[in-house]
Amino acid sequence: MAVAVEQREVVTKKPRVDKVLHGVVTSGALASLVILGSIAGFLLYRGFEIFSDMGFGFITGSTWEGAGAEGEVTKYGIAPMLVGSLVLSLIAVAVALPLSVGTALFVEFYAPPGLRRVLVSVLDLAAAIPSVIYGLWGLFVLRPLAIGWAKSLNEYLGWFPLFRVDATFFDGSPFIGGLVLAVMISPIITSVSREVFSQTPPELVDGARALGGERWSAIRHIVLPFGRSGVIGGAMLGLGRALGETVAIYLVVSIVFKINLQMLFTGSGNIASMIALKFGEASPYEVKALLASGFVLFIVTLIVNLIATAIVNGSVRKASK
Amino acid sequence: MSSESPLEGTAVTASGVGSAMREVETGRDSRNLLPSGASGLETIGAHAWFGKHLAIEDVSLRFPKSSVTGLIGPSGCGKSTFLRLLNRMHEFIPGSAFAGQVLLDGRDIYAPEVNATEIRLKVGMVFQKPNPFPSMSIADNVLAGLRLARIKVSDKNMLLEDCLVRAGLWKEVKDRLKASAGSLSGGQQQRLCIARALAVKPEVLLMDEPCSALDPGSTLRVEETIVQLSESMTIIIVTHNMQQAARVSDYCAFFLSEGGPGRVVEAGLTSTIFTNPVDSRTADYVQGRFG
Amino acid sequence: MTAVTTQPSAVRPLQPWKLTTAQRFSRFATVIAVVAVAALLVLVSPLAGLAGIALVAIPLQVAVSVARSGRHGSVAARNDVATSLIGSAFLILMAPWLSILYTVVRRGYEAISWNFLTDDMRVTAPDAELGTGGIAHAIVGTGVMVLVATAVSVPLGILSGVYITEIRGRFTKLVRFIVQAMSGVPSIVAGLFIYSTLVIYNKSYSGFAGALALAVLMIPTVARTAEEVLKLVPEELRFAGYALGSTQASNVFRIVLPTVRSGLVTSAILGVARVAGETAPLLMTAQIFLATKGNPFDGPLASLPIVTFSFFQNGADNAVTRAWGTSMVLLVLISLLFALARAVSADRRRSRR
Amino acid sequence: MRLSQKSVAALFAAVTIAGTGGTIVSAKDQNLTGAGSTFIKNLFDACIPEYNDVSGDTVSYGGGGSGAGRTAFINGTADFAATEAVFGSAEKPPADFTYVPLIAGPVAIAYKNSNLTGTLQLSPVTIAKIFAGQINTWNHPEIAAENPSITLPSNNIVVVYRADSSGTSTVFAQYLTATAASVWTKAPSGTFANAMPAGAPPGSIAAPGSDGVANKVASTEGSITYVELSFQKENLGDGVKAASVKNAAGAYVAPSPISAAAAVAALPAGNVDQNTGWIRPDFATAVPNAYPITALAMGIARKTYSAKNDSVRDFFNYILNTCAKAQAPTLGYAALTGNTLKFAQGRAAGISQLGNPALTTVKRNQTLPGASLLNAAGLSGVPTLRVTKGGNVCRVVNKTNIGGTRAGTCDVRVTVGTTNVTLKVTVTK
Repeated sequence: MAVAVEQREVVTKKPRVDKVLHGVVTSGALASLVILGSIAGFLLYRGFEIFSDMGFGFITGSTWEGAGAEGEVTKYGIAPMLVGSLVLSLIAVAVALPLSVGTALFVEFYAPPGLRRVLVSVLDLAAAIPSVIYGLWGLFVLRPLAIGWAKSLNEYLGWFPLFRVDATFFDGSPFIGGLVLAVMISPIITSVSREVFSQTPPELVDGARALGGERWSAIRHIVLPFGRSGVIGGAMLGLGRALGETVAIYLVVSIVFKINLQMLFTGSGNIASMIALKFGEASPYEVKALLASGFVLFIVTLIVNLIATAIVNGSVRKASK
Repeated sequence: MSSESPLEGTAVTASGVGSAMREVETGRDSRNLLPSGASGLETIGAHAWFGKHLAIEDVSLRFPKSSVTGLIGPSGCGKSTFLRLLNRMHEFIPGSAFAGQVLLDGRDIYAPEVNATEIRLKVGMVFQKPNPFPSMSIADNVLAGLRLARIKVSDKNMLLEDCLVRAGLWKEVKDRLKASAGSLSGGQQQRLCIARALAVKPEVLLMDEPCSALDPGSTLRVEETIVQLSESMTIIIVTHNMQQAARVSDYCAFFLSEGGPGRVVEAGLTSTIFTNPVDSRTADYVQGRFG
Repeated sequence: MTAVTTQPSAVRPLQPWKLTTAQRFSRFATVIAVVAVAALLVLVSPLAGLAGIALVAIPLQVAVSVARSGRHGSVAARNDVATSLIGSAFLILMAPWLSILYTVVRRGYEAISWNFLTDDMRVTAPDAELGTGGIAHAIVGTGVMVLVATAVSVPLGILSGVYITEIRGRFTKLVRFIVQAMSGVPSIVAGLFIYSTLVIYNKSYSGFAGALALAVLMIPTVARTAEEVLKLVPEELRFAGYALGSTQASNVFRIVLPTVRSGLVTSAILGVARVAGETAPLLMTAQIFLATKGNPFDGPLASLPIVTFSFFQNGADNAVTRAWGTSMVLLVLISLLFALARAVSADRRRSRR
Repeated sequence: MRLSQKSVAALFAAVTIAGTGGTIVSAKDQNLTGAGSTFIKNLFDACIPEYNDVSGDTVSYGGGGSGAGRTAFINGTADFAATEAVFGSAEKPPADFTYVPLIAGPVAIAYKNSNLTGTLQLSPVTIAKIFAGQINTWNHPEIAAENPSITLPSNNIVVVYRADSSGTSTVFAQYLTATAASVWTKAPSGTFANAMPAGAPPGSIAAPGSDGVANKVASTEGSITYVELSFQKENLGDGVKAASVKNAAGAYVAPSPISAAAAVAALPAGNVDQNTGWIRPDFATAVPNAYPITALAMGIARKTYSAKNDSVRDFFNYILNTCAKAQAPTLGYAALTGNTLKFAQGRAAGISQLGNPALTTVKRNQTLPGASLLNAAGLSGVPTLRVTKGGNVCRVVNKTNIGGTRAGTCDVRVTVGTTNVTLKVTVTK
């Protein structure tokens, strides 16, 4: 065997252009890093300022009072909006997920190729419809219908805990807000699901069908298991978007600072719409509290997004293997 | 052409610590046959690592000018790694390391003051899969090296034609030089890549299994091209195809890893390696008994 | 040797696996019949509207599927039930999207006129006669802000992508993590950030502030897509460049980036389409300005979403029609951007071949 | 047309009162940003295009609510603001700000109940109980007692209120505090949910903006809200009616421009703050035909001289003297008249006066009257003058005037009582 051959230090001499390139690209990347990082840092800083003032009550409290003036009682607590954000988004995902998966399957496996191409474009476009249009449509078109549905649900299925209400007021409920969000996020979930479904190795599908399976058997036993994590990831992305939605909720939901877990009953709201509602007249101290709320929202969405990305990446990696 | 070589039978040796060292017919260290400072490519005790893994060990070979050397051996024996040592592409792999010397015209290409970019201009490379630049036309692909390395040329059109002619592609593409490189067949693309490598006028051309992705017809065209090119430059070709090695190369080096790092078992005239190898493993390999 | 030659014209291409016209018709007729029955049932029941019809029609269709396919065995029945459900999911989801398009056009078309696109609201009241005034200020404002946002975010986003895929420096993981994390920043938070820093500091709303808020939202999108696209560049192309004696700089600018140019353009267009409709952040940063102006540094600047919002708040009939009209223009604009993106990426696919 | 004669007369009045800043002098191409009250927004929406047209300025009004307007004015992001609620103790407006009363208007108690014919009559206590959630059906005995001639349906009352902070909410809460203190036990607040005694009643709906609450009422059977009259009028077609409200004189009065004007015309002197220009609405008005929930929207502007502030003054004058008179009746507002208008014009004249070069420039060897300086300092009374810097440029003459001795600038301190303002006086050749 070779006795102690010494490794040479290979000096890769960089030409000057490459040094310039490294400088430019690194500073560009760091600039975006600084811009994006400073938002996180700024929110974090403000967040801690308010957390230290309000304590844990900022998360658990249900009042938003005062402007932070000398000698004034100032209480900021975002529990109703935090709960509202989660309730609204969960309703949205629960409604959108099955419909989106069905639509994705339809587009990928049932629609004729010409229609499929059109539908894929429609999906992309639907994902980019501005939220103000979703909000106005929700307010003027969906809301009146949804109030009727909520009434029927309560009337016929009111014994079921989910559809119980204390008083028969149905307008501006989490249910209605959740439906608008569902319409909003379904293009994303559909797109991601379809993307993952389309990566199913065709030989697997062919294999299943060669064994005598109908189209559905192939979907049920091959496509869905294969795309499951992609679908979950898509749903999480949708959840992330639903959590941060502002204008649609602002317009459709009756924003009330009170925890409401009855999904058919009036009153809810999410952090984003609360910020929109309050920032205009917020005193400098209140703005800090809003930034702290933004920080909480940011952390929640961040967690959801990171999980989603991990899941989607996992499934794509699996697909590419 | 091998029979006409002035350095016949003596040009390539393999010497290795612990490997079956074989002095060629003359019985002398062949490296000394080349006058000092003479042109040509030579490695002395080359080692290559990927992280902690030693991939090739103690390879000393000499590649004389205007010859074709085939690097043969089973998969994973370090041929390609060795090839990439010769134009400093090895160092692109994170965690890679190197020991020994690679001399180009007597100059150590790994010396600290040497610019790797410059070395790669002198030692061109053609890859396993044809990889023309998809964003460029056929003509732009051929001249890409000039633009990338910022070399000024007085008559681009002549160079373009010259390169394409030498790569054996001119007749097929002369009417559509502005077409996208993606429109060519696989074999044409590979010859385009050869033309592209020629445009920067390298002294040495490294070819890493240039025909493995091609059909037999295209392979033949590329082989013809290689033989023509060898008149003017040093060519080192990695191949898995024994017939190809026999057809195009003047010299051969047989690499083998046997579970450890890759080493050169035997090197010499192609005719010798194929008809009368010293090492039994070489004989087994060239006759298709393993590998 | 004898060869049997057949007349080419004697053989007709067949597709025996396809449904016959009769079968297709019968399926179609079944669906129509089911919907009709459902509609009748809805008329005599407390259920109402399209939702009611869907509520009845879907189980009915499922039942019909089971009955019809039952004789071919349970696998066939399950297959047909699944087909019905998947088709229903598709129809249910298409309904709101079509409804949105219909609503926007139905309520907004009256506002659309040449004047609407070329005039602004400087001297026109929101509830004035349709045909007077227009939203040129909003179109120009959105254009300016989107341009500035693109000018800021696209280079930065691409540089981040290049850093991650080409330079692979020691911040790679950090850059990737931050970019990924920030792609989830709710737009309102981005708006609040710019408001509480730039706007308060400058004591003025401005188009530039709005553009920065949009850029904050665009950078992660562009950086992520740039990274994705750059990852698709085969490693061999880079090696080919190096083997030709290229420096890394030439390699990046002459080989890698041109190879994915259309991919980058597409990502930028899609990023623009995403932010062009953002409302909340612009409300906090750019506000509204009634005259057409192109200077993003000179005070507030109108944008299509904010103008839509503002028309709605007036409440008068003509103002609301104008709001839907503005939505329509916004929607058309975004559709055009998508068509453009599609054309660019189709171009890419063609050139790859 | 009587109306146009009136506005011409008002124009002249404005010119005489406001002096140089009376009406639009010339095209100045200023870009003004306003924010605040949604109460006044419909008037502004109608007046701003007209003003832009005649002045050459471009005014943009973002709305956002009174609180948002005050904050924007403090932050400097708005050149002017409009509000129905006075600056709070925690708010720190710039020292040289002034309120300018711009318009009055009734806050209607708007409701929708298809089964309720005739016009509902409500007393302050009943209104308070409805909005506090203590009365929650339409046929509640207390409502029935006030409406003997109407058959009341039995459905639930849905309270609709502003989700965002609003001057209208403040005014309405102030009204309830002032007139039904036994029921309305919580302090007024721009955020109505914080002002409700027991929080928001179950089933009540919050909606953003005046249009938001009006739309909610228009689409919700059995709902009730408080909103500017103009928004109620816009939704009349959807069955949104306005209740008559009992005033301190014991009369049930429907909201209208006329009944609101009656309430403003008889404002007690004590409701007017001569110092800041703020006018408190009189919820206890004893004028028989006055609508008691009449809000006053105030403009907020700065007194420091600048071209922008000149434009703000011109814009406010245009509202006061021209546009309000023409637009108010159709939009459901009451234009200011009489002493209130005069007071408002006086306040408007005070905008953009501090340090106005037209008032603080004097030729060498001539005298600058003390009255000009008083004007430029935005003060009234008998001034004491003192040159604090540049004693060789100008000097005090006769204790009341300034005389210029050579070209240059000097600082003159103008003192009235305990307040003083230092002005830069320019002496020209």
